[in-house]
Amino acid sequence: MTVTLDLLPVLPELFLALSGLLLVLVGVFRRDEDGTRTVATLAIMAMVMTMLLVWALGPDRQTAFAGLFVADRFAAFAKQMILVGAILSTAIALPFLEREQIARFEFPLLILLSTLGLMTMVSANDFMTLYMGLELGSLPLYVLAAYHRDSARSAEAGVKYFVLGALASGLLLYGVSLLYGFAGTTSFLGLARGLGETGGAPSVGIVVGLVLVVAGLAFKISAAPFHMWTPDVYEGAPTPVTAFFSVAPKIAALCLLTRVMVEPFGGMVEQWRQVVIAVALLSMLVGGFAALGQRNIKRLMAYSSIGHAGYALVGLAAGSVLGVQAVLIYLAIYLFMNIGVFAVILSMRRMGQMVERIEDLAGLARTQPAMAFVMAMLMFSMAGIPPLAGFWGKFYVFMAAIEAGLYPLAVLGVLTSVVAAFYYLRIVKLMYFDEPVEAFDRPIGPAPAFAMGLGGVVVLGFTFLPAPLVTGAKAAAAALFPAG
Amino acid sequence: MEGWLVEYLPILVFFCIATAIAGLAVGGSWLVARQKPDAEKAAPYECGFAPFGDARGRFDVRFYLVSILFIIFDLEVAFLFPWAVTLGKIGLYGFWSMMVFLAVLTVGFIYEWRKGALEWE
Amino acid sequence: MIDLIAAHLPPTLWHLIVIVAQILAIFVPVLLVMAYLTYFERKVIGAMHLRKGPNVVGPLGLFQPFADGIKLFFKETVLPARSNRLIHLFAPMITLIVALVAWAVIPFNDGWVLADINVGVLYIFAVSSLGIYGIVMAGWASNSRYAFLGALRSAAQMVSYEVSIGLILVSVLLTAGSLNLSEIVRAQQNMWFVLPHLPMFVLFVASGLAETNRSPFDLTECESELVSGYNVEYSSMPFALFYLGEYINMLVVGAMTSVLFLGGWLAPFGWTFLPGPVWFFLKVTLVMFIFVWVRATFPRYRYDQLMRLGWKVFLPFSLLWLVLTAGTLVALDRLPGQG
Amino acid sequence: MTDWPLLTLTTFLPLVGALFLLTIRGEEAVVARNARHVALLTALATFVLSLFVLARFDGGSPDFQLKETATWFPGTTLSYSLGVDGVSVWFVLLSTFLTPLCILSSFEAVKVRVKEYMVAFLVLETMMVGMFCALDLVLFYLFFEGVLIPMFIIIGVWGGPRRVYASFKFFLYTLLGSVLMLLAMLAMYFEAQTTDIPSLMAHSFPLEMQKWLWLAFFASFAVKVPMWPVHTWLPDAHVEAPTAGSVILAGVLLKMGAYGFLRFSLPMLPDASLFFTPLIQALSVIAVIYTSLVALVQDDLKKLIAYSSVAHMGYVTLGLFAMTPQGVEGALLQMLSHGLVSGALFLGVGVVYDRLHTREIARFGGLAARMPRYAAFFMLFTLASIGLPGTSGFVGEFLVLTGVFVDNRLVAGMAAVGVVLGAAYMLYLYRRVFFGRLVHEDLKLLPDLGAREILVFLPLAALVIWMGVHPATFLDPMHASVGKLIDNYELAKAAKGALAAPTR
Amino acid sequence: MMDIGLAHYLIVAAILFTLGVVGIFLNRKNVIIIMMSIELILLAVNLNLVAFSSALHDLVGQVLAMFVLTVAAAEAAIGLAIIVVFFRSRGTIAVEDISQLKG
Repeated sequence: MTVTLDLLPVLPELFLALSGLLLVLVGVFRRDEDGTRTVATLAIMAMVMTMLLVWALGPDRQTAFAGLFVADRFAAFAKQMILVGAILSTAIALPFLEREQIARFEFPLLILLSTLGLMTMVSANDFMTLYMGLELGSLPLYVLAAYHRDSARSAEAGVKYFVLGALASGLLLYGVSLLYGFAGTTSFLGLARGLGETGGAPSVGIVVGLVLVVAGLAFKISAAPFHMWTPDVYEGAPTPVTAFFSVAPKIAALCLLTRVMVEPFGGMVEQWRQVVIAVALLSMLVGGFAALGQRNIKRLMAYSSIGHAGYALVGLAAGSVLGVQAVLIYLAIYLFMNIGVFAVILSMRRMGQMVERIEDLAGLARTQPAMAFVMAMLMFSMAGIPPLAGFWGKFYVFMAAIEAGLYPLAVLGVLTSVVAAFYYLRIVKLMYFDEPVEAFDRPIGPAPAFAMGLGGVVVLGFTFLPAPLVTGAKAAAAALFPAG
Repeated sequence: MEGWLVEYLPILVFFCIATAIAGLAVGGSWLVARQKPDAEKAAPYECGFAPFGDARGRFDVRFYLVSILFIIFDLEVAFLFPWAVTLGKIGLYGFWSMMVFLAVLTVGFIYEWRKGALEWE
Repeated sequence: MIDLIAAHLPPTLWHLIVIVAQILAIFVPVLLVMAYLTYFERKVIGAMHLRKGPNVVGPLGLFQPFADGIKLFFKETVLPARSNRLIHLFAPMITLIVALVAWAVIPFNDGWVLADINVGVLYIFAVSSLGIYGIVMAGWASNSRYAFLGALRSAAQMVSYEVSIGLILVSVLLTAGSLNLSEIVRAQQNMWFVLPHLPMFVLFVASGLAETNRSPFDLTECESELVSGYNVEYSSMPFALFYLGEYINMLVVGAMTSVLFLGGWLAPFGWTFLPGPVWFFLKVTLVMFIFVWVRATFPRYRYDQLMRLGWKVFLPFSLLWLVLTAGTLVALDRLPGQG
Repeated sequence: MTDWPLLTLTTFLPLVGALFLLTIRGEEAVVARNARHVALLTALATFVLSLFVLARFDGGSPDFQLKETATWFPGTTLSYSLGVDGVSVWFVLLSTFLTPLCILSSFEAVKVRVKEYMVAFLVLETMMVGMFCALDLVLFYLFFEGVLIPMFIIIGVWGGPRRVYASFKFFLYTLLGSVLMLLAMLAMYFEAQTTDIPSLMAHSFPLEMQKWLWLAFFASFAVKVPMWPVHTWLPDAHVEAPTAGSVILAGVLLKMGAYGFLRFSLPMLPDASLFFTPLIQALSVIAVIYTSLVALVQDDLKKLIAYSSVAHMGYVTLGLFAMTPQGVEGALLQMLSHGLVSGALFLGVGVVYDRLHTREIARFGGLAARMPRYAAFFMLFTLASIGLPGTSGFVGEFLVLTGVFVDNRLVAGMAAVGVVLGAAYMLYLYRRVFFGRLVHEDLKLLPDLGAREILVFLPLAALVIWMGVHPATFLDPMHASVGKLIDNYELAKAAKGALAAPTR
Repeated sequence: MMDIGLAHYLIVAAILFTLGVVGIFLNRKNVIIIMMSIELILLAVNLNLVAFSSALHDLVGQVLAMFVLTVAAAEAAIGLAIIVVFFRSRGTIAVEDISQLKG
């Protein structure tokens, strides 16, 4: 029996996995105080190296492991986003962990391993790879949610995330098992071919399977009505973990959902579009209205992320190249905005204590004008006000929706974005209009400052130089549509 | 019934017989022997103390740890079984795959060891 | 005569009758052997202690096991207050049942096996793990601190050693190339696995001791600390069932050791003057003797020592051995079932 | 200078100034002083640049001129393209003209967070100028919406007691309207496969689609203009905004809506515009009469002027949708005039507000005696607001009414009632503030206008009179563009009529 | 004897799956029960996979079942660990007590 070793496409993942293993050993044999810092630095270096490897792989579509794994432009684009999210959240986490005295070298490792899983997930070309990647991505996240062992809230977040996450995987798997049974294969290509043959009238089993798969993935991207865990977990988990949660897994799961919908189920657009539209609408509504009453900034960000998932799904609902491109652009911009916001949230400390009520931001423009300015820009951007980057994300998804003729969805979408704008404005109002409360502790530290700066630069600068991201996303989106 | 299940029929029958025997033994003794419980006799043994509270309270977290470790390693064994019997057929590729798997596992094992998860104290 | 009956009965029913007969043919000897294992143990230990052991009931005390059994049968079944009665009664039954059904796949001779399933090793492995349920249920249902703690300890100990047992099994499987116990025995036609896998043999027997909660690993019932552990609240027949189960489990371990390492029914040195089952019986007896011998010789381990031995010595060592075995076989191109 | 990207420079020079301001650090007082001067210089430089734009503008051509194009979003037709025609060039000038005045007027009024204030103002100027120059649909939207951010901050930070409420109302009302417009723009993009405004003007959209698109655009522009009944954000925003904010709000931001009607609704969706003209006329007439009546009973200076703005913008929409040369040109002139006059009136209110910190009309009276120069300026602007011949207001209003009269006499007649009412509330206001006896003690100590304040009012007064006496300066460059607009409109109308007759 | 076909396996799996899902949502007592419900769901999945695999004469289902098994174990291990952490900080694992965070 001859098996060709086609490991080249997996090189970035292999490298990351190997680095992870080595770092476990480094961490465990290094007993001194600096263990966390060393491991975190090395982990960041490894992830940067992985980014280079992903880039070095080139744009061609290659498969590995007998077609279970695919490396194409879409995967590369998604991986770069995931890695950026992971790198930045590791970097901004470090000072926080040290000050809270919960710095353990496992933290960067867990992020690294989760990243590895998420990368595998977006490269899935088969439901087996999908499941393995999803779980490898999720398991470290469960641990991370409960990472602060002495905090009851963190433990609770861990339990909630675990239970609902496991339930989600269960639903997804049950769906996969049905798909396997009724289509006879778990491979994306095989499914696409099989569905192509039946021609528009898929069996009930496949439809049910598809719905369950979508439901499972909707959990992961915290889209309504499967969003219940999000606010609690975002609030309870340690803030750097929340920062990571809000970007990497969400982006990965959305990219994965996109791939699954477009590649194996590309022929069933009419069937799944209804589901995606419903989920997108609900998410936008929940994200818009439920956030209005929030007082905790992390909860607020949770609802905000639910809403953003909804907007990204609007792009997916279009089911076109433009739609996928829109999803990618939306996610890329969302990534930088969110990391920036969380860098600000991580800097919300007063006399050594973490504060997270949104009232604590009052008067920030007086006490820390630079931070307030960045935060304000990020908030306007999240609200989708031009000329900031967030506007372009919304612009693209709605463009895709209009192109696909989804007018009611687009109209409701923009209306909820106005509702959402209200609570983003509220934060700006607190920072700029209200009388200052006590100033936050200084210094902020180089990493969060860098993340804030990066968020600000992307948000402000995207309008002036959109081409790299837009063309990259377009090429990535086109990779999913072989014909056109 | 499908053919390959027939092999398991004896086991099922065996199971039923074993159950019957165990049940008969307990039931028979119950009927034959004199049953005369009283409060003192039925009290749980506490080395001379009167029993207090529920005995199923909290217990050492190390037991959880052991069970968790067990789950992980037992699964590894579950993977090894099929590998071991088919190693002749899957060749070097199969061999090295498992070696990689075991290497990963070893890293985990070293981690546990260094972290003191294997210490009982 | 038998053919006549067979011809007049529906085939399925006849099939069942045959099975039941076969089961009884296993069942009765096993129970007998078990009964005399207790006697054997007491006698051997007695001899090692320079005393006589049981010698009152029957000639040379030969009826002692029956006397014990009958006594237990007529005792009152005490159900502790606030215990969970159903589970309390189920626990010993489970222990016994799983100990018994393990015998379904043990080959006594070439072809002398009740269910010649192709995953015999897995079956044994699975069934023996189920034994833990009986113990944990007993400890929990009794609602007694000692029983509970004993059960927990016992469970932790059993699962710890189960891992290394699994790894040892894999080493053997690599050499044998099959999960079928008869096949494994046949693979030892030329050389018993005890020779190439001598360290594993030692480990297996030691793990078997731990798995059956035998001395020096009998921490679950250590009389001084836990007043006999998980079965402290048991009396009468339920207690007897535990007792039975444990000894039958010992026999299972003995049988497994013979099958895996000592060539099962195969005669050593070509001494085929004795039939296969007898050789098998002798080999099991040998292992049982080792068990008893160990009990008479070694002091009890401390619990932390026990866990350390399992996790830090047995597990890495058996893992290493596994890799070595596989590596050697692959390197020498001697894998079973190749090509 | 000829091949310089003049429009880009004009648009982004304020932004550069703002960025420069951000780098200023040091003592608060020093920073404030430097910020004021840098901002003023930047704004003046921008004004000078915009004068070059005017100089290079060829009034005889109806086309967009000084065009600049650059690729922007690859894969779409979105491009960075700027250009001005006879309509927009005036608005560019209006913006660059008012901004330095606003900055100058805020020298004393704004005392806290001066740097941020100036930054916000300069960013605002970039947005306004950019919006009037944009020749790409999305670029237009970008600037159109971008105005919200600095304006929100200006109202919210430096505004009055109810500034939070006002700023939120302003922001959300405007946003709500314009998101629908964005969707309409996207729909137009997919229909016409271009986002280039001149190309879109040439494209003819199907009627049914036009109606929807028109309504979406209407949602945005009507809020911005503001038209009755979605005008309610305006009084709040005006009252709470700082003086300069009100000036820009009234002077430029309100024009954005009308400009939008002129740029998009009328030329691109002529059939729908025709269809909806009665709606616009009805709303405009209501605006003119109703808000005038409301203005009569106001006891807050700013609120009164705010309502007068709504009424004046009613004329503008009336004029635009009359779609006659006089109507459209009148509307344009009315916008320019209103930009100057209402700006000046708000500045005037700012003068007394800075001194007394109240805007309650009843708190004043007899100021004419104490502050003669102030009273004189105020009189001029009041009369201009009423539309007295010789002032800018007259020309605009007159042309609009003429234009509407041609189109619809009834509407014109009702609008004329508004003129009378306008005179009533403005004169009533003037009488209450400036005449009568000086009863309030604190008023007796009020100083008259200082040199800086005169410097602010003088150019405004000059322009108001210039526009009233010699409107041709302003009207001539418009003729070509407006003529083209109306020609196209008539053409489309005719085409539709020709097409509709046989088929439907 | 009765013929046991694919449909029977599927029905059993569906029942198990439903029990698991219902168990998660109706259970008000103990987190461990929720974990067991999750295991039940995974069990249903595996049953499905293996049944389909056998019906389709295709090994992929069994391979996936193996993976599911592994992951389920890892998941259970992590779940237990998290529950232990929760118990240590709150002293309870009753479901109604997991309510400090509310939204």
